[in-house]
Amino acid sequence: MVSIDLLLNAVVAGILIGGFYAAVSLGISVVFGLLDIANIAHPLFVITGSYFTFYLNSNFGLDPILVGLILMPLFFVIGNIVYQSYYHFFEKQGAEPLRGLVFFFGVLFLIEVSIIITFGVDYQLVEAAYLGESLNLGIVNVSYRLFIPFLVGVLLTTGLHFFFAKTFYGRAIMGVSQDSLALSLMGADPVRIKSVAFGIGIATASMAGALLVMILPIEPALGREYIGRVFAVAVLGGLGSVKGALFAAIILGIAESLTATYFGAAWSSGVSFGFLLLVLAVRPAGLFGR
Amino acid sequence: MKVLHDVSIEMTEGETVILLGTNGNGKSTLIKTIMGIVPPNQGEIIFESEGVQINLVGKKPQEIVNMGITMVPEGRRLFPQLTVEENLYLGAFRREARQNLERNLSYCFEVFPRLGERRTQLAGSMSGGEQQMLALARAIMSSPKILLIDEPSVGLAPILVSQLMTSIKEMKENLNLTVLMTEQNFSQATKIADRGYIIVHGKIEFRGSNVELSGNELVKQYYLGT
Amino acid sequence: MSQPLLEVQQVFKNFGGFAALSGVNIYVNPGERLGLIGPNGSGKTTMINCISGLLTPEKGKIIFEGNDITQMTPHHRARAGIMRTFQIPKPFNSMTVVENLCIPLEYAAEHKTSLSVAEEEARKILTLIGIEALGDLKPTGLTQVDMRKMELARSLAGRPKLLILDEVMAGLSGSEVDEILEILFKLNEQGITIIMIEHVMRAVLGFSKRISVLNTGLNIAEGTPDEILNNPEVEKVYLGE
Amino acid sequence: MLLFLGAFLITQNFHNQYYYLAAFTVLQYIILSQGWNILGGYTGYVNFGTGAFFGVGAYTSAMIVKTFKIGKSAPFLELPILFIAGGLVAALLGLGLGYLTMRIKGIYFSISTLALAFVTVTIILNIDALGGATGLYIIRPRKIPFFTNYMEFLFLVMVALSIFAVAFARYIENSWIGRGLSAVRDDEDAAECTGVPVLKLKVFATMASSTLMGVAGAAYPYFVTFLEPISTVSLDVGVNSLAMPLIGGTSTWAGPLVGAVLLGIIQQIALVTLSPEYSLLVIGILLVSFVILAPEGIVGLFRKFRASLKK
Repeated sequence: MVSIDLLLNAVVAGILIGGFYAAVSLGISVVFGLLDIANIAHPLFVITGSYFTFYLNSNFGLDPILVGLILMPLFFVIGNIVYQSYYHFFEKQGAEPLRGLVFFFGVLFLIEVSIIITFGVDYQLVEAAYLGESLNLGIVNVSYRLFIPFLVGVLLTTGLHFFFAKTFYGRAIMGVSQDSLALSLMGADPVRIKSVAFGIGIATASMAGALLVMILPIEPALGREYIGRVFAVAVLGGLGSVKGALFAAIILGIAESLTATYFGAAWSSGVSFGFLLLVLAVRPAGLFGR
Repeated sequence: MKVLHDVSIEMTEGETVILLGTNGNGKSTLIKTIMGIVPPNQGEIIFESEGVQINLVGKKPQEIVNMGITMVPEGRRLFPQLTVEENLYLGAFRREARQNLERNLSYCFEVFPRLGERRTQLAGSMSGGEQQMLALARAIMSSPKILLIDEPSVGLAPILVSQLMTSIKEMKENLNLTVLMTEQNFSQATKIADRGYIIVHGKIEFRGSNVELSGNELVKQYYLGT
Repeated sequence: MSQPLLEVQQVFKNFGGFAALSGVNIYVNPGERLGLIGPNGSGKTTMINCISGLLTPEKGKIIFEGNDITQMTPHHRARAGIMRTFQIPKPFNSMTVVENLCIPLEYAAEHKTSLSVAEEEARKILTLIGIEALGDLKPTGLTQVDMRKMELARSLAGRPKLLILDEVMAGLSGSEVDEILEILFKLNEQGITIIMIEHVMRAVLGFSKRISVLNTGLNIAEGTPDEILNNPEVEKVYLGE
Repeated sequence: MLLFLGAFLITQNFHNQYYYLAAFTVLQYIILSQGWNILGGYTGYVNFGTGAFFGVGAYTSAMIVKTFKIGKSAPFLELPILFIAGGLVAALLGLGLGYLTMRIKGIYFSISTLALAFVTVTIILNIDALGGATGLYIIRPRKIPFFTNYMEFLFLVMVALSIFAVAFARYIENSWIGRGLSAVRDDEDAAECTGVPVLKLKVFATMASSTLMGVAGAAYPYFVTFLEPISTVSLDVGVNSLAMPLIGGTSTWAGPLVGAVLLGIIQQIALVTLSPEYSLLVIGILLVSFVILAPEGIVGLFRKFRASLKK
């Protein structure tokens, strides 16, 4: 017997979680979708954001969202540095993209281990007055713990969407991987454009990290689960489309939430990887294969 | 590989110059060298603007574009996943062009009304002729002084080529451009050119005025190798 | 007249909405030298990809030595004796030039010899093409001309009955074109049938016995080089009107 | 053969258990690295999901141990049966991977192997018969004829398997198969057009690669005596099996061997003197440095060094 209450709550929770997934995946949509750089370590940048947030929150009592915002410029700079070295060591040399992927795979482990060494493997959580409260809408109960990340995720997505659609830099970022030579013929420096885009991608990770640690306790290995989510969202959403990513993230959120409700939480973390595997395996060859 | 051997060409303001020759003879390489896409082993490329001479060798394409030299590349090289409008806006990326954006945009839609109708269509989904129009319009959006056009007629039906040439001529006159164009289609190109060069195996084999180039025997001799 | 070595019958190939080939017919007789010309985008390379099997046409048949090979995989066609070069050379970059040649020798030429025999054969072919000195180099170090010669040598190593050359002359100087033409004539005398796709008119006109002209995915003319030169249709396509 | 005899003599005279445990891990990674390299190095399909094949092999073997209890009646027959079964099941999974190579390559292929590993973890976590999240205990036989204890016997078998894995990789590399795989890695279209049956070779490479991984996995339950999906199937095995060949050098069989021995030993030292985190840190740092500075690996560095000596 399917209870409407249960179903409705699961769907709402899924939508809320989806908004948050969008925030986590934005960086991959930009970096992988628009720049063709498979930054598999992106979830670990998110987790790094979470730990920064946890540290500043527990030591100085700063609001997590505020921390996320403050950290964005720092993460932007980090992203710039990471891209510049990636460009220098790989793109400029004409190295195969696969080598870049292995590089980021190594970076993933480096970040994860560094976090373990610094913070240990215990679960950590942030505190803020509003996190325990919730909004009661009749049969559906919306906790702020989920609602605020959803809202921020949607705002972040919308903001980026307009940035890409309406600014010269945004358009240049959209064009750069489609044809970087053509972009230089428009008078834009492709390396600089990519550097900015990568910076933006990593900057979203600090906010996503802050949101993550608001939603649930974090531990270093949590990042691995998100690899599937971010790539599933980026690929399902149509690579490079920010709007599509939000849509895909919400679908994934709902699918996971329904799976957790009806089959048990242990299955839900496999949903995104299953999605991803399925999409990659059955899609027509050459659609976005390189 | 030596693609170009000791090639010298020059053009003065307001001229339309064509580079002729079949594929693989070095025409495109010459244009790419001017744009900074391919570095020359030897030689100079001098651009004179307001009495100042600048050597373009060693400059990156984006720097050259910012001096007011724009190229319409072979194969159009549009941003296929962006709309017509987004492609045009990207054309106006350079600072000086941003100020003239509205004016240039309406001019482009005036010359190519088809583009105005298809503003929101993805560039990659348009026909070859429309794509070539967009590539030209996108170059115009950057408010160039010099326009380099590489093989505009490739893959287009003859009637479209003829229309395209007329548009190029019109734009050149309205916007006071200096045009350098490589082209395989002899008769169409000579219709709008002031002067031209024939390149064979990386060497300039013939230079002459529009009238001299139109001699059909010469064409066959250099073109078909008879 | 005996049956043609290769026959392409009414082949259609679309990419998305773009019709690259719309019912093309081509044939080549054993021992013949066929030129295939046409302006850029006329479907020449698509045609070769259909013949070598990298693409499968939507409609039409490809017949080689009397057998329908339309659905055959490329490597079976290579073993059957169809070898090709690529417009943009595709060398095996991790191998030396000799090792590059050993691949078709071992896989296509159907004499499962030992590696040392294959290497010896490879060097013989390199000598024939005139690049025996490059045998132990990696392709990345080769000049454009040598790279094209290597591609030619590699396709010869497959012991082709039919050799398809996709713009091997592009970017070569006049004397280099002559050099390659000389080799090709020699190969043809040895009985290899050759299809040459070329923009360098001097080469294709001088080499071919018969020329077929494509434009926008259609056959527009066929004949001897002289006939093609004087064909108004061809002139229109190439020179514009 | 000599190596194997040597190893046999060691087991007869030397009984410090710790060294056997450490050596087992190194040997296991020799097999995994050679397996990985057949697909990743020779053929150019980078697999992040070694854990899935290793894990499938391990769980197959564990289930056979638990269900059939062959060890009691035929102690010397049990391991070969486990290896064959583990290898076969992993090869089946490899067939699926072979299907993927038909459709996707490069980055997309690698990401899908990662997904494969996680999907495998999820499935095992949710099957109670496989122990689920709590894990599965396997009782290692105490005694086996001719050896002081089972671990020494297991070590000897692993020596034999490693020798086989290296010999197998070396055979492939130096045969027409290996040359065909290189052609596939360099350019699939050119390979097809020069007569190389690309699809067949790719399926062969994925199956050979996953069989070796499965066989390595089949020995694992008796080594750890406790199987748990996250540590068995997850990324740690994957990153090691990829880092070792890449650091050693992927172009030849010596690369994965050198990489596995060197990194295996460094990891064991880091594990004892520092902590498990540091052993992963070492791998991470080495992997990143080698990918950036010496993509040809140690073997490549050695070759360059030798070439510079000649000049």
